[in-house]
Amino acid sequence: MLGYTVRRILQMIPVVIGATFIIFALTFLMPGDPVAALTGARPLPESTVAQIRLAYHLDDPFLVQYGNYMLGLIQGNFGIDFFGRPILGLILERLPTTFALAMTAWVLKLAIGLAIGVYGGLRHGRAGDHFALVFTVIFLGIPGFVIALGAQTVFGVQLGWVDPAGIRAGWPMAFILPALVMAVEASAGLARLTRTSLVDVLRAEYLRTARAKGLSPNRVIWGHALRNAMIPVVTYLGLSLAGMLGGAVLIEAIFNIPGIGGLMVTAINNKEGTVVVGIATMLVLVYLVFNLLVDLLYGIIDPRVRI
Amino acid sequence: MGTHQLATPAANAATDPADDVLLRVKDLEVEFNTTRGIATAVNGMNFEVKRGQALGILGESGSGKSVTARAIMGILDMPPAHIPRGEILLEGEDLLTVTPKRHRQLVGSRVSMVFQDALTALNPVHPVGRQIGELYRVHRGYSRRDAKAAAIKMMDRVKIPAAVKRVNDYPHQFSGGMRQRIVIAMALALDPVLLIADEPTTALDVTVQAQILELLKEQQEERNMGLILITHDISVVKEVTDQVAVMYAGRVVEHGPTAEVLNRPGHPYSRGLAASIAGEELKGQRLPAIPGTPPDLLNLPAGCSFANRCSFVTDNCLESIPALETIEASRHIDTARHSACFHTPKVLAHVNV
Amino acid sequence: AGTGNNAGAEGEKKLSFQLTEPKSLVPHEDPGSQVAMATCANLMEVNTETQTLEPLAAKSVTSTDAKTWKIQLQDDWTFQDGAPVTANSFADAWNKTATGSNAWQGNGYFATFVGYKDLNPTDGSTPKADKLSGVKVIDENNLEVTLTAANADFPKLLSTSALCPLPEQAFSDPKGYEANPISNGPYQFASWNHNVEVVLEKWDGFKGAAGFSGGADKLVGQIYTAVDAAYTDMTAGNLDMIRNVPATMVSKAKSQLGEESLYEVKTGSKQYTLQIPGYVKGLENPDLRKAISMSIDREAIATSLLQGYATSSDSLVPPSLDSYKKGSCDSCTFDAAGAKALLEKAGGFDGTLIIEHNSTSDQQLVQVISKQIQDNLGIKVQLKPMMGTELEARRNGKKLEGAVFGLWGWSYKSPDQYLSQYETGGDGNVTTGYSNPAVDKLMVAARGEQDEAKSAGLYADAEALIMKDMPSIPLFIPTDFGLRSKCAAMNDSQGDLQFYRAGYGC
Amino acid sequence: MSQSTQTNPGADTAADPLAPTNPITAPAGLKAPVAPVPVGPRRVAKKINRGPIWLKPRFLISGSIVALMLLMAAFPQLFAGFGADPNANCDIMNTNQAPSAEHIFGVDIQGCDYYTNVIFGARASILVGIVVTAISFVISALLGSLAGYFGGWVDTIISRACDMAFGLPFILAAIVVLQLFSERTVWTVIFALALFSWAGGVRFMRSSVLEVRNREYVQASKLLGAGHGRIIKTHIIPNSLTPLLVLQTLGIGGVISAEAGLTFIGIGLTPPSVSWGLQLAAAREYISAAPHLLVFPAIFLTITVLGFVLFGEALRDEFDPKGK
Amino acid sequence: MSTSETLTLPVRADEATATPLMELRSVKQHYPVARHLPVGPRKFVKALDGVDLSLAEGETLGVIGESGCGKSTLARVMAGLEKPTAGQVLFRGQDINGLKGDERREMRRNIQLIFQDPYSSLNPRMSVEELVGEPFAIHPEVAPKAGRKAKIKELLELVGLNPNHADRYPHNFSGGQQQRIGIARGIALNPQMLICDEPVSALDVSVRAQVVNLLDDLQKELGLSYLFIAHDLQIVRHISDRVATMYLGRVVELGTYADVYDRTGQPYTRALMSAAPELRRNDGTDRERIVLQGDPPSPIDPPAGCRFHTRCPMAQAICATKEPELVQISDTHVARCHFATNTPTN
Ligand SMILES: Nc1ncnc2c1ncn2[C@@H]1O[C@H](COP(=O)(O)OP(=O)(O)OP(=O)(O)O)[C@@H](O)[C@H]1O
Ligand SMILES: Nc1ncnc2c1ncn2[C@@H]1O[C@H](COP(=O)(O)OP(=O)(O)OP(=O)(O)O)[C@@H](O)[C@H]1O
Ligand SMILES: [Mg+2]
Ligand SMILES: [Mg+2]
Ligand code: NI
Repeated sequence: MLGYTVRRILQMIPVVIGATFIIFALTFLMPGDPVAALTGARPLPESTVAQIRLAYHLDDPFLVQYGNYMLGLIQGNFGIDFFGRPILGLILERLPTTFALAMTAWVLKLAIGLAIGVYGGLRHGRAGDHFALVFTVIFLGIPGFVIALGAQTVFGVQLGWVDPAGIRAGWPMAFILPALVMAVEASAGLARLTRTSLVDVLRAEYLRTARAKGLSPNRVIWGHALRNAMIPVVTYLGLSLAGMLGGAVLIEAIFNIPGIGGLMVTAINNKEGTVVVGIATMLVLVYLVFNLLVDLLYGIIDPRVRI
Repeated sequence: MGTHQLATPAANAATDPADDVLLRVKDLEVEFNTTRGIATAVNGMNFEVKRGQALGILGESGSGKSVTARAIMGILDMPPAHIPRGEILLEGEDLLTVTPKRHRQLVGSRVSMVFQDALTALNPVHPVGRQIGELYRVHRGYSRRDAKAAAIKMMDRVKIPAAVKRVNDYPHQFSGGMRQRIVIAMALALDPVLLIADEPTTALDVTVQAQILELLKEQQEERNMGLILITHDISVVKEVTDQVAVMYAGRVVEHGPTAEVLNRPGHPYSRGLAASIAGEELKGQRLPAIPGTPPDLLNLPAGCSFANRCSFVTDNCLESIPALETIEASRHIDTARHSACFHTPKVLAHVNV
Repeated sequence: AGTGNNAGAEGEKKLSFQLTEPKSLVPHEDPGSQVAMATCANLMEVNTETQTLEPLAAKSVTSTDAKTWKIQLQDDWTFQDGAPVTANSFADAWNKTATGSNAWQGNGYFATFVGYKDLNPTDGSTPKADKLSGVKVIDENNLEVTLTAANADFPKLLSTSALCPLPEQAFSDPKGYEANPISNGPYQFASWNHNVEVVLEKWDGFKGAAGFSGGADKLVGQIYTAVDAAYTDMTAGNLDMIRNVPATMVSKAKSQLGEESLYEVKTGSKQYTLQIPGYVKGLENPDLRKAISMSIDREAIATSLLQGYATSSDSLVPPSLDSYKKGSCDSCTFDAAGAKALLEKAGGFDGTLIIEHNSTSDQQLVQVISKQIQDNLGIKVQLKPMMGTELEARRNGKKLEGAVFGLWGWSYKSPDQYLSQYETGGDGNVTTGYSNPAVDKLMVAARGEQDEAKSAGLYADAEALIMKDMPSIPLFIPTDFGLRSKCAAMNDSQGDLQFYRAGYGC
Repeated sequence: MSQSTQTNPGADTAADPLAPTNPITAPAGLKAPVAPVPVGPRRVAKKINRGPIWLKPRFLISGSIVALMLLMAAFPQLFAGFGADPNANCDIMNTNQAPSAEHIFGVDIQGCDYYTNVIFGARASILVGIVVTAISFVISALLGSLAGYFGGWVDTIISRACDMAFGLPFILAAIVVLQLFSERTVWTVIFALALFSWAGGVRFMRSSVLEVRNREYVQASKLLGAGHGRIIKTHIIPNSLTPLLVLQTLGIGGVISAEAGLTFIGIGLTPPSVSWGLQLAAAREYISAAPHLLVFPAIFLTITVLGFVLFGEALRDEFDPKGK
Repeated sequence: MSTSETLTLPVRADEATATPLMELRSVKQHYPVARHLPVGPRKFVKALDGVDLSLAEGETLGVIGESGCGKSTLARVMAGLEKPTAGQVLFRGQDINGLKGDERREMRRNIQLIFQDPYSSLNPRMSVEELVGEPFAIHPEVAPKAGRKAKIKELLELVGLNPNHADRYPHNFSGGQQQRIGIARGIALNPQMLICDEPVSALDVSVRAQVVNLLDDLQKELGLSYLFIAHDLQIVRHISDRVATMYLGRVVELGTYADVYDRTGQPYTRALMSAAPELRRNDGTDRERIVLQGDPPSPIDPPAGCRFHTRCPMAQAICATKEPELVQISDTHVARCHFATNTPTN
């Protein structure tokens, strides 16, 4: 187990290097001038531009810039942005928010997706199954922002159950609505996967055994079917949590949640390469760590792959 | 010709003291809804098992052996399966009509089942001890600890070495033979009166097969259980059972004491089956084989379903279905023989050609 | 609506306003920040009642030649921690801001100071000096600033946040100061919950006149990344003030929040233009540009798409400026036939007119403009939306391929803020690259003229000259709106809506 | 009992191989009358909607939705009227007019007929949806097969590449990539979306290939001397593709929505392109003033997504070799 | 090293002098056990641990042994699907793993494998025609495109399938028919060697005989050699000229079928025989019933000494320490047991 973890962590190194390299290269290639974005239509004095370019090594060749960045990264230094703020600080400032949002969304998604999936699986081939499919797909088909704006208006403004925007209310009240929207949107895949997996498991011989033992249908499903049905779902769940961390730009904007997504979009708009790469690095790391956790969790759920 | 009813073993058994009969299956039919139509997997099945008796059910793949067993256990997937008619009487109670609750009480404790493939029959994510113990918890309301202790005892009983140590292991950590023993332990846990073993050794190799059969036989005799042993394997039937029912295309075509039926088969299919054993004397010759393939269950022929593979076939066979009739009545019911063929005498006469 | 959020301590006069996460609370580092405006008292300030520029932290600002300016400070003003505000508080702050290597955003405001060049070498070498030679501290209360050229607008410059004073601590402990800035304005910094809110409290020690400070005891800058979220929050009663409300939101607010929630900024300070870089091939002919201008039905767009929240523009400056002359742009009225004729006269146009614009704002407006040009002039128009950085880079690098759609606003109310775009090397001139010695001369003269009426006349002359070449097509003067709750009595100062000046109306 | 085994199955000429193989079997029509047997009551099975009865309509419905949408994408004129042009005949004075007899979907912000626009919007949206899905499908199928089949360093490289693509936040990558293009058309959007949408598919494919790779028929083919190319082409891919296919049809909707999302953050398609994504993004500001701007493209989008998902499911059943 | 390398292996008497068709020389196949740290000793599953065998032309060698003893591995190694860790697999005296290019293709044609599970060895998405035609598609020289259809038809007839069913898919056929398709594929390229890995285990008793008869016929007709692996000892006896017993990756007994079945020289083989009920009955004398206790040891750490000693009913002290060598019992019969020659035949 420890050995496995060590090996996995070693495998992360090339991925982190590769991913940062790609993003670094992409931001480098991106048209536009980071310094230009600092003031908008009124350009900065030439001298200031020169100073900034110098201070941030913007005129160095790409590989040198990348090398410097990686050197810093190894020492845990993500660099500073154009306003002199440490990038790591900027990210860490927002990471808990994003994390809270992603986690909440993920848990809700789990609840919704599993519920619908299990329902569909148990009603396999019958009307309920098709109803579950249509239900999830409709949410898949309506663009996220429509759902978000609708939910915001109804629950935030008209009913006033929660603040429609911002996180002043703190967790959980400020996060429930956006998380729910994210969850509803993302639950389709999970529901389908759960359903398919459950249908497979329901056909398994060991469920026959369970029924032949005279167990009640509830016990058969909750005690024997679900855990097995979860095995293929777990990988997906881990990946989706990682995905949610980076993928909530729209929801963050609509609900005014100061998360990584917003920071990232601003950084991209301003072509702040170091910030962008910093975020990407962070997200890649988070993704990899989750991936590892999922695989370890796998071992807990499925004793056959115990490591 | 509508003579399915003629002198079924069940009918004869009615004269015997009823308490001796553990299970009586009467005119059982099982159909499957498939996309291509309705498949009749079991088509008028009749047999009975008495206390302490071992009944072998022989028959080729797809003849409905497992479906029958599952119907008894009430674990058919319905849909697609449904049981249009028939009765399954366990100690007088019709398992098809009792309430679901009563059914759950009976199944697992009065009648239990050993499955063919132990690896797939055991839930991979629960320790075996828990899977055995669950029976005690559900049926007898044992505490977690007591259930575990009982599970260990059961594992000991089926000769799993170091049961105490292995009770928390998972199925995949056991070898095939041990897994099968665990499944048997599960089946025997609540001292059932009837045990159904559906091909318990097919997935095992010969040396382990011998161990398992030995175990089954031993437990059956020890507890005076009824045993239904389902298999393809004639030698296994010979080894373990007293009575044998030979199935073909969803019905019993021959029924009687094992030795009798296998040495002197009265139905062409049993005859083919018995002959296909590759005895040493056949070395260098062609093996006697039953030609052809079994009929399509979606579209059973009007007449005898074996007719298209039968060397005794006559026009009669193609038109009507021969009933299972008593061919050698006997004072003692256990030695009575039944066969469903128009040509039973001819077949019997042909024996040992 | 508008009161839900005021449930602070009982009777506390609290107002909340829409804010974007500040880069820094130090005014010089982020001069546009509403927090900076609230915390710092500038030397000069616009009185919202009279709409005139008056001395605030200064007792007087005077000059004879508009080149050398004498600044006398108010007596006994202190910072919020009690330390006195001295001439050095200003001079040191200005020196630091003007030093290029600090990369502070306010740097550009000092470009006209003598000595600025020394602090900002363009070749990346270390600055030769660490002080602006044009700034002289005479004594505790007196300063003298020398500019490189006469500029009568200098007092207006003194009203911007980049020229705020800094206390001693800002130099001795910059980090500590960043975290807990102290200034001399009507509100003092209380707390900053990053990305959530900045809380300001009224500073009792503020000695400025009532016209310079607001009515709330507590100001909460709630941080939003998009105005839509702020709007939603306001509809839910969680926010008191929003500014820069887009036209689409105005009509929505009118129906959802009621007419009284809208605050119309009195002075139009912004303008939409379509600027045409001189270096773009094929668009050099002024007649062609005029034809393009005439092909746009500004009235129709203003009433339909912009829902009446904009007026068509017929000058290079907004009407609120003294130099404005109605109809200085004679080709700014819609005339499809005239446009065609003019196009003919200009020899036609067979290329594609590219319109570059920022992809994140005013998409629909650009679209309809391009459509009108295309339909009414019969030429092919292609939109080129892009991100801000790219647009700026293309602008600064003179890499534009066509006209640029943009919105321009002033930092302080002066025709110079608009017309310098067409002065060689002037502020914003990089876009069109327009250069006309006659214009340059008029601009210098106008800037140096301290008599406002004379100055306005000179600016108007310059505009008339520029208009002939039409480097820029005036489009609309948007009506600027703020949104307010019942409690917020909004104010603006010469077109700038400053939240901290709002009165408390509950 | 020693009939030649070679002749028996050979005589099988019945239509169904599982049917009785002896030609002398009585034809079904000549079934001997079977007298009803007075045994226990016949329990009647509840007729359940399975099999062809249900499968057919699902296939038909989803198939016709998909076909309709494809037709709309290919020939919008068929629906919008010949000579229709989404950008012509606009009157800015009509901006945001609600649906009326003249404009059944109303008028859009630019004053153009919205019905025409929505119809013409299908092309870009569906093109993006299908092409991106197709590209990611092909990439997934290829890379997944290679990784799963060859294992070793091929697998390592591909899997790590997947991790990278996965780890990079999609939005970030899409923004950065789209920034590289000065002009954004359907194809650049497709490129950006496709560039990072394959990783999940590859993983998925890889795991099904891992399963298939060890099947005996693969070994059997190897034994015959088949090369890797042939094995991958004829054995691995066909047998591991169905799950991926279903996943990808589920993804079509996601891709179409993603196009809308990109537009929404200002990096998607740009006018004069028309797409549902553009329409939805533009409609956002007018949600309360002109809800029809949102409703119509959203309905079309949802129906399309539903159609594709159902179609995918139906296809899977169709491709199942056992035919159920 | 065991002496088995130098021992003359018993072959069929009449073939003793000719080069064997196939020969295995101390073949080992060790599979590494997955480990998580890149340090420390590697462990191996010793699926084959020094196997010597030879097979004459036209001969059938039966292989028996319990599950996991390496029979399938042997089949794969012989078929050239896997390269052994050590040792050589010779086909007509040439190491099949050293072959290149055309020779390799030729070898591929000549050695074919029939799998246990007929259904899973047929690609479910290919029609019978495609399946049976695949060998020709890979080796077009055997049947050029023009005559291929006829050739496929011929093959189907040969294995007793209706050529009219060529356009059907495997799932449309019964198990026996599926196995026939597999056999048709196997013999399509006119191989000399057919390795059958439990070809009838998945089949019904009634069909089993059909397939065995078919294999018999084909051998007579085409002069094939078989390596026949099965659990069904009767079938093995029926079809084999010689029989090899394997235990934990090694051949523990090898001889003619009569040698092995009637003059068993090795306790494991004896247990195997006794466990098969059908053999007891047809044998003239009563076999002593030996039910082995315990489970087979792990092939990762096989027991020291005689590998069978942990379960052997006649184990002595020596068995735990000394590994027995193959003992020659007769010309045609060897067994790996310390007591091979002094145990009573059964
Ligand atoms: N779920 C099902 N749907 C459709 N048909 C089924 C289903 N389960 C079983 N059958 C059919 O019922 C028939 C009898 O099957 P059953 O499993 O009882 O055979 P069996 O005698 O046990 O065969 P085997 O020896 O292979 O286990 C078969 O033809 C099978 O195809
Ligand atoms: N590719 C492999 N990697 C690792 N171990 C393997 C591999 N193939 C086989 N083994 C191991 O080698 C041993 C021999 O396996 P093999 O399949 O040859 O047995 P077998 O005699 O054919 O058994 P059965 O009768 O069950 O088919 C087993 O322990 C098996 O787990
Ligand atoms: Mg069965
Ligand atoms: Mg094997
Ligand atoms: Ni009848």
